[in-house]
Amino acid sequence: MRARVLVRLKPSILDAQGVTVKRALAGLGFSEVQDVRVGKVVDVELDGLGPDEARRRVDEMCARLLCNPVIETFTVELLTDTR
Amino acid sequence: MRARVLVRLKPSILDAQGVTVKRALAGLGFSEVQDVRVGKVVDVELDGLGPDEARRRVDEMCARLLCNPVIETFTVELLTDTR
Amino acid sequence: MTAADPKVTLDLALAHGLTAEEYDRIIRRLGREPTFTELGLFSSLWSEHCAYKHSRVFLRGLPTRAPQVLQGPGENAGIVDLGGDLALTFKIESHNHPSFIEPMQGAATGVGGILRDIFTMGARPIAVLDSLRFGDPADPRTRRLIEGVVSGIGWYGNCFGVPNLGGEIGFAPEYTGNPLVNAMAVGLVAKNGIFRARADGVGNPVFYVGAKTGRDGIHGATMASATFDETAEERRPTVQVGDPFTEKLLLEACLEAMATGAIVGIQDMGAAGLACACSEMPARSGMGMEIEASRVPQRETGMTPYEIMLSESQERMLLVAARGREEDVRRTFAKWELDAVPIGTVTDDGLLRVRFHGAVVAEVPVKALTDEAPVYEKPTARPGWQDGLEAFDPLSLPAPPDVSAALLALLESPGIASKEWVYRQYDQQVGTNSLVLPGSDAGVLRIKGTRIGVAVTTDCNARFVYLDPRAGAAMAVAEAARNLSVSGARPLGLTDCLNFGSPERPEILWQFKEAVAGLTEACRALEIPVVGGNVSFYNETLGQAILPTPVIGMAGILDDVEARCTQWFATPGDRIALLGPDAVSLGGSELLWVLHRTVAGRLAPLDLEVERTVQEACRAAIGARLLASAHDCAEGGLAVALAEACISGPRRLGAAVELGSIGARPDLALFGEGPSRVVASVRAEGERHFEQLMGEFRVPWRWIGRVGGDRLTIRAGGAGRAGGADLVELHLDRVAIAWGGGFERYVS
Amino acid sequence: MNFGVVIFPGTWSDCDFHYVIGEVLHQPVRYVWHRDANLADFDCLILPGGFSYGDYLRAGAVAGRSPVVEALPEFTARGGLVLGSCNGFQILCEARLLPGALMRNECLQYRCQSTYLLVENPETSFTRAMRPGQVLKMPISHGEGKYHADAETLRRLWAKNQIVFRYCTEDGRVAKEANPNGSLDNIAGIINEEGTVLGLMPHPERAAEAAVGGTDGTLILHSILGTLVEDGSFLKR
Ligand SMILES: Nc1ncnc2c1ncn2[C@@H]1O[C@H](COP(=O)(O)OP(=O)(O)O)[C@@H](O)[C@H]1O
Ligand SMILES: [Mg+2]
Repeated sequence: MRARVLVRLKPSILDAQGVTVKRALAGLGFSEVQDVRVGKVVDVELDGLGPDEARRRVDEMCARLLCNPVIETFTVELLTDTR
Repeated sequence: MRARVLVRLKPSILDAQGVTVKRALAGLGFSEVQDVRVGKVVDVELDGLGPDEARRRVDEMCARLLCNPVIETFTVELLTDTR
Repeated sequence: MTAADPKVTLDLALAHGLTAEEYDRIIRRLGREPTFTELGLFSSLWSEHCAYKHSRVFLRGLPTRAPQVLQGPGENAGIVDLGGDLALTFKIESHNHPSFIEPMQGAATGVGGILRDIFTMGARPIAVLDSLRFGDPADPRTRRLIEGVVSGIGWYGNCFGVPNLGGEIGFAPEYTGNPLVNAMAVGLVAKNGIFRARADGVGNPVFYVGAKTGRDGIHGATMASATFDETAEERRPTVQVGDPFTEKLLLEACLEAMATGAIVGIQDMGAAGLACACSEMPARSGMGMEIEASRVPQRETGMTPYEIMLSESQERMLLVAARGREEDVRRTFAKWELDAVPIGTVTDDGLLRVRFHGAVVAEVPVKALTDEAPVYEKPTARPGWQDGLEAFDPLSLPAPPDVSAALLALLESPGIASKEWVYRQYDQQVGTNSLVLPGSDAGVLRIKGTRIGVAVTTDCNARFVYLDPRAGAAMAVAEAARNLSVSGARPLGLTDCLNFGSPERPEILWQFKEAVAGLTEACRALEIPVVGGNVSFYNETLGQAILPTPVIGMAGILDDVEARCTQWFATPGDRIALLGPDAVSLGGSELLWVLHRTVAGRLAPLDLEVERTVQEACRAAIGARLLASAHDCAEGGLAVALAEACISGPRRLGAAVELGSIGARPDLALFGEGPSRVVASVRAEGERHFEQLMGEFRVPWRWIGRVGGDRLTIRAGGAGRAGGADLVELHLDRVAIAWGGGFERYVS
Repeated sequence: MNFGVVIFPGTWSDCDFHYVIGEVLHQPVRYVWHRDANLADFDCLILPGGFSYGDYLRAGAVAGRSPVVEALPEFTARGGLVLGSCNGFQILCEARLLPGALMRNECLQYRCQSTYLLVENPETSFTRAMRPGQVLKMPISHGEGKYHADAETLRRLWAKNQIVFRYCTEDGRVAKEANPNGSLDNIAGIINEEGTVLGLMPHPERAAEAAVGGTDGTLILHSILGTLVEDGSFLKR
């Protein structure tokens, strides 16, 4: 089982990196870009858990370590392993 | 139109961050975690492009700026805007 | 042999970068065809990078001995005596090719590699320096390279926890496709706590410690020895990435393990990884080594012994422990959460035997891989272009009509302008020993618990070396020593990083040979031993070689660190003296480059005896606390040195300078460059003593002005006399804007 | 009076603090390993600068969950003082022992430079040796020092006088050009509501001797000493 955790800055927080990337893209001619936000993707490989349990555990990981709720939000997507 | 770009280290490249996070999770009792890889998510908001054109442009952004092909790979997901 | 190994043929050997003769030599030495793993071992260890095939014959004459030298070239780093029970170890190394392919990681791993060289000696790193060369910073591609390289150097050193004490960053079109990234590290070691990269003691266990092995940089060593061409793109995946956090743990664990007495010898795994460490360590002690490659901690699955031996994964060490002390090693590394795995033993048969799940996959005499590597003396030829360069007379060009404007143009040229944008991204203070931070001629550190200090610098004016490799290289040594001397330090030794084009071209090899000769002459005359170094050949892209760039890293001692000096004026009213000869030249000068985009002409003569006395006099004056500032006159000549002395310090102070009669060409007098010159400001109460001291040393010198005011004025033709003219009159605000923004405007 | 200097994997200002406390101020000081949760011997703990766990994921994130940090609430409840500098400040925020978060510098680059700090609250156990409005000179060295808190938190910080240091110009003006990292309201250091935990991005240990960076940093350590020695209220043990 694999979980994909997306950790992003809260919308209310200025994303300096996103601003810089947007500016750089504009400089390269990508003027259609309206906004850029840069966050993190954490791919977590889990062993021996059913989907419900896995989601519960990953949520807990986010709460305890992966996400700082002062500045960030997270979403979890479970991907059933297809290897 | 919004594109979600996931930029990850190539599988063969050492992910020191992932290794550290995995060990930290284990220390917090998440022993079911087999592997952790940390990458970037870049959310790009685009204006006035159809899906094919948008994908082509975002691929180009990745090739030119968002992804460092020496050590990273990327995937692009297009999300039709639902705001 | 493992099942999947390709058959070893001549073609495969050629594809590994070996020549047909070298392949033949391997077969004769072994009396059989090598196995695939053995071919990998030979191709790595016989690469230019590891074997110094083309340079070794020329380096033999370098002076490496002096009473203070505790360890010369041949170990991971050289060591000089600091007196008492302390010693200083330092080394410089290039990471040019990896940094071009992946600037941030390439530069970062360059710092990582040189730090490991230092702490394998038993030393704690106390400083790093970085010497960089790029193409035109106005080119956006160059700009990205600069940003990547600087962020990589900063990231690695900052995270590891070592202060950056200086360096250089220079620009010339020749570096556009082949930038230079040279990193130097300096460490402090107790004389009775020095470790060496030797595998002693039959039966002693061999431990692998540190990060796990992946397929990183396999054949990095051969890559570093190949010219860039279009296929460089395809070779990209071989670049390795760094993990400064693991390196920091490795440092602490190694020093702690060393202190237990359990360690016999230690070597880092850099270029050519295990292959290199497992052959060099026993070669140094006349022993052999047997290892089981499958025991090596691996990050990836399905790795072959070939890959395991050649991997250049970072942050790893090979160490030989004392038999019976295995538990001490394991415990120490476990505390720092690092792998420490016994992978083999020291043997006395002189062979490197590699097993993989029991089966022997390589069995080679270690000497065949190391001492018996091929050595070439390839032909050299003075390049045809030298005559034209020497024949050029810079004075055939018109003098700039406005000398003040020319000075401003020089100050804002990226080569001279402030490099604060670079070093403010580097931690300069961790360790709380940094007394003089980057921004003066040399960085100065105190050594806690003693009165002494250590000064460090890197220098090379590659334009000079290009115009006259012998004199230019000697001048690089002289300049580095001068930068230490004006800081109050006596040079103890140097490490060199010789960056050149392809040695297979006779013209390049001539540059190399001449440069080494110049280096040797200067080291002899100034009595500075070479304690280590690095050769980086094949710095070319599509046939365009870099300027020959023998970077000199030098370390010196201040017997009393309270008697140190910085380059900026400190007190209004101090008199300004110019030490050194008057002979200067516009050949190869910054002015010629900035105004005319020309690199040509003859250099001012270097008299090493004069150089030596100027430096001695300077150190004596600083030791007697007579000087408030001392600054080397380098690029841009006297006028630039004066301007820098006015504005580079914590407090801006002007100067009124009177040069007397200067002849027909003010540009030559103000911007001409030449060795052995120092601008010093003398404390009011020390003037008499200073005059007397200069007389004793018989140094050419004269008073040229006074510190004070809010502008820099330079007059010629005698004070107050009719015909005396203000050549330069600039408010310091203007000077500071030009110098402060000249480089930064190109980078973000 | 016993100081403890905490070492996490990747900490590097530990030796510098140890040196300043032991050799410059001549106070008893020992190192504390991050796995150690027994803090009974100490009166003041220092969380020094560095890149604990490489600053991977977020600066201070992993260290913020270590045994020694989890033992801090009990330690301060007994009267102990905690000073976090640089990475130590980041760790304290990550552990929620201080409100807010430290984000990447607005310039997106590491910054090592000298800064000036305006003393906003000279009444704390860490600042009582300072004058109100005093300007201190102290270096910074970090890539993630931009302080952030939501509006409500910020309001409370101001209301309760928890903002202790702000970046300012040499003459004490709190101005944008004096802000090296884009911190909200130029915040350089804050204290918890109880007054037992102080975090700041600058490095007091690098400003403890005239030869290296001046001596303003010692004012913090002298304040702590004063609090612990003269004011018996902190000597409950
Ligand atoms: N890449 C760099 N890294 C660190 N410090 C640098 C770098 N480049 C320049 N500096 C510092 O900037 C100052 C000016 O550099 P430079 O003009 O090369 O001086 P010098 O000629 O005295 O060696 C020196 O203190 C030098 O150490
Ligand atoms: Mg100089």
